[in-house]
Amino acid sequence: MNDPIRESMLKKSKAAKRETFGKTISFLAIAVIVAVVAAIFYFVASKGISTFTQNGVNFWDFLTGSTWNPGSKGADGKPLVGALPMILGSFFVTILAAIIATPFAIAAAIFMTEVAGKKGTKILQPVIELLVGIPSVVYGFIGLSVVVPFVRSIFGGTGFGILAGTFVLFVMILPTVTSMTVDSLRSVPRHYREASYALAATRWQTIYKVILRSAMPGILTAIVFGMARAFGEALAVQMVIGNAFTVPNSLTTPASTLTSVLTMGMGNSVMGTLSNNALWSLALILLMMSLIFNLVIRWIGNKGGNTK
Amino acid sequence: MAEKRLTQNIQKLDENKHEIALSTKDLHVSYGDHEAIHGVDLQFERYKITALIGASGSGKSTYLRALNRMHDNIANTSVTGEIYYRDLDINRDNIDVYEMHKHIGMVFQRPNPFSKSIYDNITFALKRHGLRNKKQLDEIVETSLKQAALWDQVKDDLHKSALALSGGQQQRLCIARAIAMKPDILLLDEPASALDPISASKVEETLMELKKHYTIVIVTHNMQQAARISDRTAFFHLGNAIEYDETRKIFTRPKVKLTEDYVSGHFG
Amino acid sequence: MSPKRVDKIATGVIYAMAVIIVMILVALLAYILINGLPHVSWSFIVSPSRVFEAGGGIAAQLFNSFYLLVLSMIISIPLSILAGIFLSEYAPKNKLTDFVRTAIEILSSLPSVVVGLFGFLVFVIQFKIGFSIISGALSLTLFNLPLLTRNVEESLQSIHFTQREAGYALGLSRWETVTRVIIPEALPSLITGIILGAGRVFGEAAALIYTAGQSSPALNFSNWNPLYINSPLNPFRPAETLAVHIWKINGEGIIPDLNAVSTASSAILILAVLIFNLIARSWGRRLYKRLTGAN
Amino acid sequence: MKKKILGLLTLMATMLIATGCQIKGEVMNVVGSSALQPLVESAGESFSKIHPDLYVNVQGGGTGTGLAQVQGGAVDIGNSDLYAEEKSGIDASQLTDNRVAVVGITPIINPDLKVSNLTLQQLSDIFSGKITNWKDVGGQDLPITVINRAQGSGTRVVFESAVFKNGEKAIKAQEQDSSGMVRQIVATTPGTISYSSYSYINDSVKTPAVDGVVLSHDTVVDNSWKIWAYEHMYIRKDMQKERVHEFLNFILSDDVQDNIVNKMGYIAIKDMKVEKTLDGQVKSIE
Repeated sequence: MNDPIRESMLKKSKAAKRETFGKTISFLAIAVIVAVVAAIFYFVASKGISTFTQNGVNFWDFLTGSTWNPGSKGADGKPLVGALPMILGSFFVTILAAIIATPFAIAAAIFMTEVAGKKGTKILQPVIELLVGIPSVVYGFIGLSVVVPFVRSIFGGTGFGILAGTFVLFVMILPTVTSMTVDSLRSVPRHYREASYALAATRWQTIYKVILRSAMPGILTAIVFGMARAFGEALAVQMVIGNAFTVPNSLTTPASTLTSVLTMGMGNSVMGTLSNNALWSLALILLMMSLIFNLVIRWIGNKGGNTK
Repeated sequence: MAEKRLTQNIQKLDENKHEIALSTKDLHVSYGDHEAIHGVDLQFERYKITALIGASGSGKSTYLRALNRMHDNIANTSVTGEIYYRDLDINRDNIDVYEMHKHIGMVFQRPNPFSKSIYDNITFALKRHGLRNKKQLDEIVETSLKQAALWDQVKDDLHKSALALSGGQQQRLCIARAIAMKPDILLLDEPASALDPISASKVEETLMELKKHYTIVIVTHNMQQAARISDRTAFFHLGNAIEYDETRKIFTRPKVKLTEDYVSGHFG
Repeated sequence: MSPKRVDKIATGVIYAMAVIIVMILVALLAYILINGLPHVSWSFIVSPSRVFEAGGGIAAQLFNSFYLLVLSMIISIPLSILAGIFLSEYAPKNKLTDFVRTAIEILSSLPSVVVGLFGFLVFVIQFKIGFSIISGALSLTLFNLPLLTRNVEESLQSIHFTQREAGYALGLSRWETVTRVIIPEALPSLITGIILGAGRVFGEAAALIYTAGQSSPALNFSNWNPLYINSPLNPFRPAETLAVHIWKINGEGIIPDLNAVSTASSAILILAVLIFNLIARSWGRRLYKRLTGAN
Repeated sequence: MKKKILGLLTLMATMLIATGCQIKGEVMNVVGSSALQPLVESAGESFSKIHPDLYVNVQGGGTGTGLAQVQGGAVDIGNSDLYAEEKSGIDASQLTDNRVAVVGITPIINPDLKVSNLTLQQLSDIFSGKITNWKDVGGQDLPITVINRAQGSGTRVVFESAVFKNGEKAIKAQEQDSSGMVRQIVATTPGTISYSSYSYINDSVKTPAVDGVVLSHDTVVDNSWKIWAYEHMYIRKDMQKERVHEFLNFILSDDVQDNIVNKMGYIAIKDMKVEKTLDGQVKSIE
């Protein structure tokens, strides 16, 4: 008995070949990305670690020291590479910017998806996307000519500092956080809303108890991305934060961030010297810190997901 | 697990008298450590409608989806046992699933037309499978839409988005899409459950019409529907096929107490 | 307080915050445009920049920005779509996949100057490509990939699973279903992601300083043979983009009309992003309509 | 549509390979000090006019980058604000120094300050943090805000070596990595003081006299203005390319020195009446 259908099922079909092809090339693409990520991590890590292995800096001293002057040595003959001021500075601006930006981003996202409907989206969406396209240099200059004098006139001092940095970063990360929050609100299935309204819940109750809750993992991701952007932002912050290597003791005195020191120092130091390695160590810390942020947020997201 | 094997009454069809289109032997489905189907043996006769009934969670849908290996792509799910189609055990790695799907079609509980035009919904897969002839495609679109009793309503809007159709129309489009492939067997997973009564009865009419050319296995939780349209009925309970017989027997003189309770509405 | 009242107050607060955002944004844009537009003229757009005299333009920089954008998008869009498909459709749900996702996310938080230096040491020095558009495009790709990949994965995930089942049940491979059904349906959100990515590329300076360079040869706009060093199309020539130009003249520029050039360049940059945005959106809408039959 | 994209990609790829193989025209790479970049760029443009097949590619990136890359042979010329000997990690013996210009560096203060003269000692006290209020140097009662250039910046090294004669240490202060930024901040922030090379000075900031001397071309050439340094273009000792030597000679030619160097606010090397050695000794030239 010769059954063509039977025979055809025993052969590899065109679709199966296409599937293999698709799987293979998409795997190759992710492999390329993973390889690149690995290369960059390796690159940063190997350079960053050599501060401790080659130049003999104590890792703990590096984290907790408060004097940054890689060119010279301290009284004990050890290089002066204390990264504490920058680590604190980065932490402060990132967290403060995220704290301010999050409610605004969520409000804007709710406005666009739940309250004002299509019209709200039509107004806000293009403006938000446009903002992403403004180069950080331009943000920096506006910060310098608007935000810094503003902070100075209200709080005194020079105006440079964490507060000015926070304001600039707030505006810079707002589009990222907002557009990602919008996406996650949109992905909440419509019947959740319908079910809630059917139970005579008000709009706010629906938003607060149903939509925001089920979109929470997405919103958290949006915040991480915002923080990641804030964390990695260099040029704009560098222009308004003042770049003083002192442990920040107020929001309006000059401080510094990991990125600002990194950007400023790279061109002025020679590859392979301590001053240069120390900068790579800062980059390494930057990586580690974003890893930690990431894990924390993931943990929160998982917890939120379980209790739902 | 305690109730793994319950009293059963499974009709065994005589292969000399009945042409068997599809059958399973000791079919098990597990999600991770949890076994959802505990070994089901059923035979489906050609050009007949077989209904699978049972309470929610009885495993009828899981079983149906195992028949054409829809579980393949789901992580942690394993299907063991044998599924016979054209003398082949299609639950084996050497079977090309994509080719098999051309002959064993499926319609899902929720209408899931592609976000494409009505015309493209029907022709998309055909084109991908190599059919390029425009005239032939047009013909198939017309016949399958007619078979699905949708042609008169959409013939002027073939290039409009399928998502603009009503739920019932979408489901009939999905049926048209499935039969456009000219499959041997059509598996339907509660095709009318998401629809209003009028649309549901239209779908039923469609199925009665289709059985002339197709072997149909349909999961339904609507007993009237099963009684109206099917030739044979299998009753599922907790992952087991409890009773399988001609539909009128199941609904009038069931042999197993559980079946009787179910069809008389004592539970479920 | 009754739920109704809370609802009213909450709606009011949301409106107020949305208005504040719009105000901030409008003020920003107005600030840039009002300061910059008076200095913009046709000759500013089409004439070459000058090193230390007044009256220079931004012709080469503007062209470079677009060329670099196109090149880096040609590299990063296919790569990120493929990678996003893998993560969304094929990746097994296990620790390794999670690890890869985390790694990609962390990469996106690297300051662009680190990516730039990596690009400098790898593309410019190691591969001996030199300061060039292609080095810059590759570096920007590194910088953009994480976000784009993530966006693709999420856009694909937002399309309901039943669409994939439908394709599978019709004997289609997941690959065909994804590339021909899911991606067209996800197009609007994919395009949003691409526009955001393009905006980043357009405005990026730090990653380009060490890769595409901060100066460019005087372009000969009548020679479109990419084999010549002064041809605009030569991807191996160094190229200063508009954002880098703004950064450079503000940092080390000695031209007397620095302020005018800088504000005008910012205004043009914003307008270019706006125009790019509009074009990408309308093109995307048309493509979406064609692919999905939506009206 | 897929095919079109694929075709386009193939075309691009071929184009890239083709171009990679054979670029028409010679390229000379000059990398380093961003302060020196505009000067070399203009000179490069003029040089290319004489040699149309040559393209002088001038990039910034900083003194450290320039020296490291020229030492590693990745570029032809490394621009530097400093002597190679002053930069750690550089083996100066492998490099040939070409001093192409002199740059005068001056303190700059906020224009609202009522101070028009400072002594070197006062500068030293201000930048080391001993004097913290303008009233101590004859100005109004206003705290002093010091803005430094980034650590390792050529301008800062030159300024500090001229001002800190007795091993004083700079106070922890704000730092900025470019002259333009420093100028803008000093122009707009009350009570600020910083320093900048002469080429970046404009009306937005005030330049006080130091020990009664005002910075100008003439005060630098005879060393009556003390804070100045050379701009260097380093090449490797084993540099073979004829064009590179030719280009360096071109920059030192009278034409470039008069018309580009002096016009940009640098001081032509040939105008100098004194010479400063690496260790800061100044002697007059005949």
